[in-house]
Amino acid sequence: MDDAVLVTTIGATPWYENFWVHLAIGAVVAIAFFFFFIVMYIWTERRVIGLFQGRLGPNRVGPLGLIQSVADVIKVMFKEDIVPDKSDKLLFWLAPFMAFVPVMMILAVVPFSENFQIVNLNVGILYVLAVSAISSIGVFMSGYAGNNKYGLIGGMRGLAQFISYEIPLILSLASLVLISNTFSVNGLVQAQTLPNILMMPLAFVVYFVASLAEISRTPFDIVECDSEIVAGFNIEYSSMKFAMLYLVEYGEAVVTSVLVATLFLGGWHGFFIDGPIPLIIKMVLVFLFILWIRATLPRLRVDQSMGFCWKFLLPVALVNLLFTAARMTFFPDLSNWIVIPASFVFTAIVIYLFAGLFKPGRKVAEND
Amino acid sequence: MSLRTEEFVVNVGPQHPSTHGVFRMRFTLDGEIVKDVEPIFGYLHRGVEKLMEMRTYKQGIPMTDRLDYVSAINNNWPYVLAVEELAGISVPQRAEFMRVIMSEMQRISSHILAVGSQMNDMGSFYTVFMYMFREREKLTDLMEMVTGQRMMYNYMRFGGVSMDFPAEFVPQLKKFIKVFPKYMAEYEDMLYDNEIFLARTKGVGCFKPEDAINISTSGPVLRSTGVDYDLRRDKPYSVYDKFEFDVPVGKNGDVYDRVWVRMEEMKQSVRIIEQALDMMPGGNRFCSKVPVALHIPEGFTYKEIESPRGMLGCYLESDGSDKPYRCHFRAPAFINLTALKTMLVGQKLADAIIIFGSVDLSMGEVDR
Amino acid sequence: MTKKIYEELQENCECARICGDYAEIVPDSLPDCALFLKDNGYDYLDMITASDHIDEFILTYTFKNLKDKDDVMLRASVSRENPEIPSLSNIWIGADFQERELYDLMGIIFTGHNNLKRIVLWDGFEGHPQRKDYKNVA
Amino acid sequence: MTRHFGQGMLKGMKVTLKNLIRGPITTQYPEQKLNLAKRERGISLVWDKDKCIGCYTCESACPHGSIHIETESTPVETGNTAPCVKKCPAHVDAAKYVRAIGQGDPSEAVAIIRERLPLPSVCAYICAHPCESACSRGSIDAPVAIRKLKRYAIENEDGSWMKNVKNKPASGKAVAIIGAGPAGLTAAYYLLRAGHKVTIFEDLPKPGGMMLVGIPRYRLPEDILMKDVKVIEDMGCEFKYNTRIEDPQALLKQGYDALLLATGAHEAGGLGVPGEEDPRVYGGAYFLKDVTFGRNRPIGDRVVIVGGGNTAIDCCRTALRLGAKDVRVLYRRTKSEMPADPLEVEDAVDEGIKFQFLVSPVKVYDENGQFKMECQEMRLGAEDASGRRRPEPIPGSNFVLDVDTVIPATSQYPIVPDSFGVTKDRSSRIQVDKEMATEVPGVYAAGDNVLGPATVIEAVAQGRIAASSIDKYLGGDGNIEEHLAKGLPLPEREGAPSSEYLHKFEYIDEERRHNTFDSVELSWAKEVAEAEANRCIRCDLKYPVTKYELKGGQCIYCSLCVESCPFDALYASNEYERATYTVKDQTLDKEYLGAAPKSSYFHPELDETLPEQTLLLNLDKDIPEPKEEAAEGEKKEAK
Repeated sequence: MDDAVLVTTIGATPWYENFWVHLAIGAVVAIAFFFFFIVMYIWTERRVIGLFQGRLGPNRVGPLGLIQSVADVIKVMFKEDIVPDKSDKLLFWLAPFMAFVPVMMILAVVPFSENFQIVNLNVGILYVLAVSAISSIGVFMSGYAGNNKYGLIGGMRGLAQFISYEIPLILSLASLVLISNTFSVNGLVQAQTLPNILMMPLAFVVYFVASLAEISRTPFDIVECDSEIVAGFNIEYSSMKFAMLYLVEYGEAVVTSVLVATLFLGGWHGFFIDGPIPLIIKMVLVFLFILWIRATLPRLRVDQSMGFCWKFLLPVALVNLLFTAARMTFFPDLSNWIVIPASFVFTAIVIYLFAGLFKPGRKVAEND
Repeated sequence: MSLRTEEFVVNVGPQHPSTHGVFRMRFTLDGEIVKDVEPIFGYLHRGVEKLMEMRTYKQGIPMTDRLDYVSAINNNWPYVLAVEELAGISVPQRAEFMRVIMSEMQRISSHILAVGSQMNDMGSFYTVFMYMFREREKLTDLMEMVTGQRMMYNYMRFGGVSMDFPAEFVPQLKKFIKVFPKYMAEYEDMLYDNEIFLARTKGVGCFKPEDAINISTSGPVLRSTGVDYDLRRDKPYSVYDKFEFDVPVGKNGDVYDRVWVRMEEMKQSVRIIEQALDMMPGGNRFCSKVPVALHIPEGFTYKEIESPRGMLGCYLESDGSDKPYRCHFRAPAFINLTALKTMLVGQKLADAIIIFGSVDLSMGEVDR
Repeated sequence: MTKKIYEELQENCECARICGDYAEIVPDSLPDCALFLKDNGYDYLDMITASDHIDEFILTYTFKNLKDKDDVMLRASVSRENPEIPSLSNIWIGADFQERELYDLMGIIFTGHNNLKRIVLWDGFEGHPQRKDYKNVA
Repeated sequence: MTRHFGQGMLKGMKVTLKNLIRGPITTQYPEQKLNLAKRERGISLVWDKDKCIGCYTCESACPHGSIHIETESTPVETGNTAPCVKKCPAHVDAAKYVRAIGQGDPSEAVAIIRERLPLPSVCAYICAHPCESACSRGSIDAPVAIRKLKRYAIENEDGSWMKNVKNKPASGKAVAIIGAGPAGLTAAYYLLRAGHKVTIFEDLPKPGGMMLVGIPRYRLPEDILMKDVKVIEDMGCEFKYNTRIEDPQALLKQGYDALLLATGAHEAGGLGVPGEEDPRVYGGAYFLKDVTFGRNRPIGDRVVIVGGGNTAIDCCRTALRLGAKDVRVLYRRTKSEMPADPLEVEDAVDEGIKFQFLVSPVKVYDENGQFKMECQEMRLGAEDASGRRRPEPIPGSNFVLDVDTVIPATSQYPIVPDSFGVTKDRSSRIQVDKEMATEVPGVYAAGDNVLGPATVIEAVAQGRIAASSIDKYLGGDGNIEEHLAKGLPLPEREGAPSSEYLHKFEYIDEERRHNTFDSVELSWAKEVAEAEANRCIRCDLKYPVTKYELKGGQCIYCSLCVESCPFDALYASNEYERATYTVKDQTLDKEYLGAAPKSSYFHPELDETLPEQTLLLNLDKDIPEPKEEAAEGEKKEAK
């Protein structure tokens, strides 16, 4: 199917082919998908982390506590909306939207199945990167606007982390684009006869770790770490605004797991059937892996996570881009059987070499 | 033009997730670096020492439970030893062993809380905390079996203990001791090799031995700096000279060593309990006959025991009536807190919270 | 059989009087007694406490020698009119909080203590609750 | 420096995965807890209406004053005997006579005493007062000074007990009693009351037996002893002094119908170490006997007494009064294990006698004129059968003492010559059955020669039993009960018994105490005695409790009250779950609790106000049968 041309004539095509109707249906489906999965993710997180920790997790509201997160959202809605007096009223009001809306906009580009995609942009990847940058501004804005010292520290940390992890993210996507020489997300998925994770494992590692930092999940959740700065950026918010900021965190989790699934695990390509079902399965698997990490690892310090990004992720991403470019120029049509083992070996070598750089803890008199 | 920066004061105040009780520290931060810390006490000051002067000796025992409520049984011991010495009461052998067993169990459950909340401060979202609390729950059940209470045991009396062990207690304790080291191995897997744990604790909050002695810290904080002093072995009270156990001593006084010392002490406590269970004489003499309102001749004494937080001492003065004339408790956590300034200044905010957590204080004992 | 350390203490600080297992000293000689002990291995200040005996306050200091596992106790009595005693907080930092607590609750002034304010009670509190004659003002 | 590239984190993640697979071992609900011993302490208190006598002990024991009691002022007779009466070998009704003194009637008190005890004045001075150790007031602060009150009674009585004495008609039978000790005199008193003719043969010149020779004069003045003996003499008893009977059974043929052997235990145990036959080793009992008759050998300045019983204390204080400068008592156990009466030990310490514990003699020898004793330090080892810890010698801890006299006061034993014709056990004590009868018909035995070295009150008790069985043997009905007391109304009491802690004994001045044998303790004035008597919480009466209230919010469940109650009327129930809700003040009562079997709560109607439990299993629904937690935990570990 060639690129859809922006046709604005009405009546020429049947109503279901009409662009605006198509857009409306797509928007409804995307928003439904987005909110449904946010609610499910909240429940999954509390339940799975509970099971990891040897306890039951919410099981009181509805069967297995499924309606628990819905109940939470409703409860939060009815809370009183407090606005701190010396806060910047406009920014305080605007921040949740600045944070929440971009996360939803990313879904516009995600191909749910072969021919169902809300907008088939041919510059999909650039669109995704651009939009996700805006939500980091929203986070900082909420931290600053609440006139609370903890919020300020949380906001500053968030900003530093988002910006520095943006670069390895872009570089790993760049190496992807090199392979399937198209910017459109659907094009990338169609190019993935074999899931990209096999072709580009190093890119996958960099992308996954960088996106973990983007959505500030353990081990990089220094933005909203409750043991040090109480609740980070959303400390002064309550009722609807807090609900939005709370959904931002899980919205970003949904979006990241969708992107990882589409870009690296082959989107709607499935063994037997193509379409949204394999995509959803992959998405949930990625989220469970994120939860597994969250249940185990402690969090890094601010400077350690910055150091990790600039000293480890960035060089690795650059080396990976170099390696991919070299491969594409000299042997563009190498068979997959050679490429996959080669890239895995390459990943192991690179990680082993760079690990020496990153010694945990300062230089201690004796060696442990 | 030079960027004008300004230090700002953050109240890590009484309501803060990781101050282990109602305790406030006024940090002056330069960005993330702590320039100055000023602890503020008094939120939990109930004037226990004044209250004890209005109560008879025996009515004072439940007051001592409320001092360090995390290891309640150990608080009774110095007070009971002091009264026994002044009044010349002899304790049957069986009661001595029962006291040792109960206080060692209390030491394990107190260290569990310390290490568990330490991991939680580092951000591993209660996972290790939950595993450890599963063990602490078994210990609390065992304690409840003997004393009937889960936290405020009020178990020791002058001349022995208040109740005999029920029949089901010893087999259950033996089963717990057999199973516990397996669980301990699990915690060690999660802690000792974890890169992020090493990064966050190795070399953080270093504390030299000379400082430790000068600031008269005691307990795991002192032993982690390399000073090998444990009251149970160096100034043995009760029947501790009958057991052989070794005292874990750290090397360079950082947070890692303090966590390591506490984990090792738990293992040593298990060893002590095993030996105590074998050596415990049979019979049912668990307390010598002492009147309720005991009248103690004039005199003063100072008795010390090794509580999980350090050297808990009771300075008791009697004037011949049935009420203590003066009863002062040397709270180890209160004095360990003087080390806060030397440890925290110059560290980052994230590290400051962890170092403060590693000092492991319980506010009931600090504010008295 | 009093400990050897007490004999040595008596020679150096002339005002120390040995009775049983503790030494009575004159308040002003506290710093040099403490320094003397510190040089002879008793470098760990264990505990400072005070008790109100109506016409005088008796202060008790205990020191530990961590190597030889030995304890020493010094006691000094201070009159009620001017409860002054030199502070040890410049020799031992550990004494800082304990002295502030005694100032706060017992009203004993430690001269030379650089930050002698109330530690447990709020600054506006008048009276020292640990004293025997403290009537509950509130 | 091992390279870290994430293998540590993977190890941690393996652990979390293992726990995920292991499934949730969440903390079980309390109901599912299996092996919770059924004895829980402080959750909710249950108060037993019929055991409680309203003595306010628990109210004073509570650290937070959260128990509030109101009782009626008029007591009710409960019929159960007070612990002090149960513990006294002669069952003297101590509770009753202390109450009589409290009501200001000492002569009535003497009448009550004399119903069970014919030698009140002697016992008022030297009784071993086992009743005080059983006094339930002792578990509160200090026991009531029952012996001292007895002394106050005999000093202020007007002898009105004589009025309702009833003598039985003369039965014409004659009884011979060997030994004028406490047992002999008691038996003589009751046999004379029963109408028999009694003659007492005593080989000492004066009556009293051990009371005369075994107990120094400063504890028991001679006139007090003679006061009791005179009562028995006035009843017509015939005393034959300085007559040593070798063959008592011959008396049966000389016109006596029954015979009582009350010869006591006068022989002193030796030191049990080599070199003890030296004259400077002076047996305890012989020393006291010689001092009583003023014929004791000189003991010099440095005297060492070995032993820890009452005899040792008597010897050391007597030696002090005879002018010895350095008196020292060696005992092989510690102070808390001394069998002597603690008050006596305190008096000895006040008089400047030095005590050395954990020491026992090894040998005694003479070194060019100076008498030396080698001793050894001991260490308390494991507890032996009697619960006392057996002293073990510490090798190489021997030290030598220069002494002038060594007085072994370890043990005494009776001498019963074979000519008495009765069977004896290994330590020559006469074998008697419950009726104090030996196997020879008509021959009875009582006192220390049956019990071995024992207290005066035990000898008196045996004397009573012997008297009633002899009376039965001689044809009487064996009932020797007497009813002398006229009976007083039960004392009123408002609120709690007086809580002041008296216990002030005055003594004569220091100088008289060291040199003379005058009685050491001064007697009490009227109001002091009555104040002490009103400290008694009257265990045999009951002040019914009208209101017993526990302030639920204020109680900290420390259960000091449960431990302080002398009558176990308070106990902690194990209603674990329900007590965790905030409980308003409840009036506690056992019937009330038992009313609703389902609701284990204090107030059944409070049940409705309880919020519906969400977290915990509903008690009414059947709780799933908890699987054997330990084994299942075991299975999981083993897997």
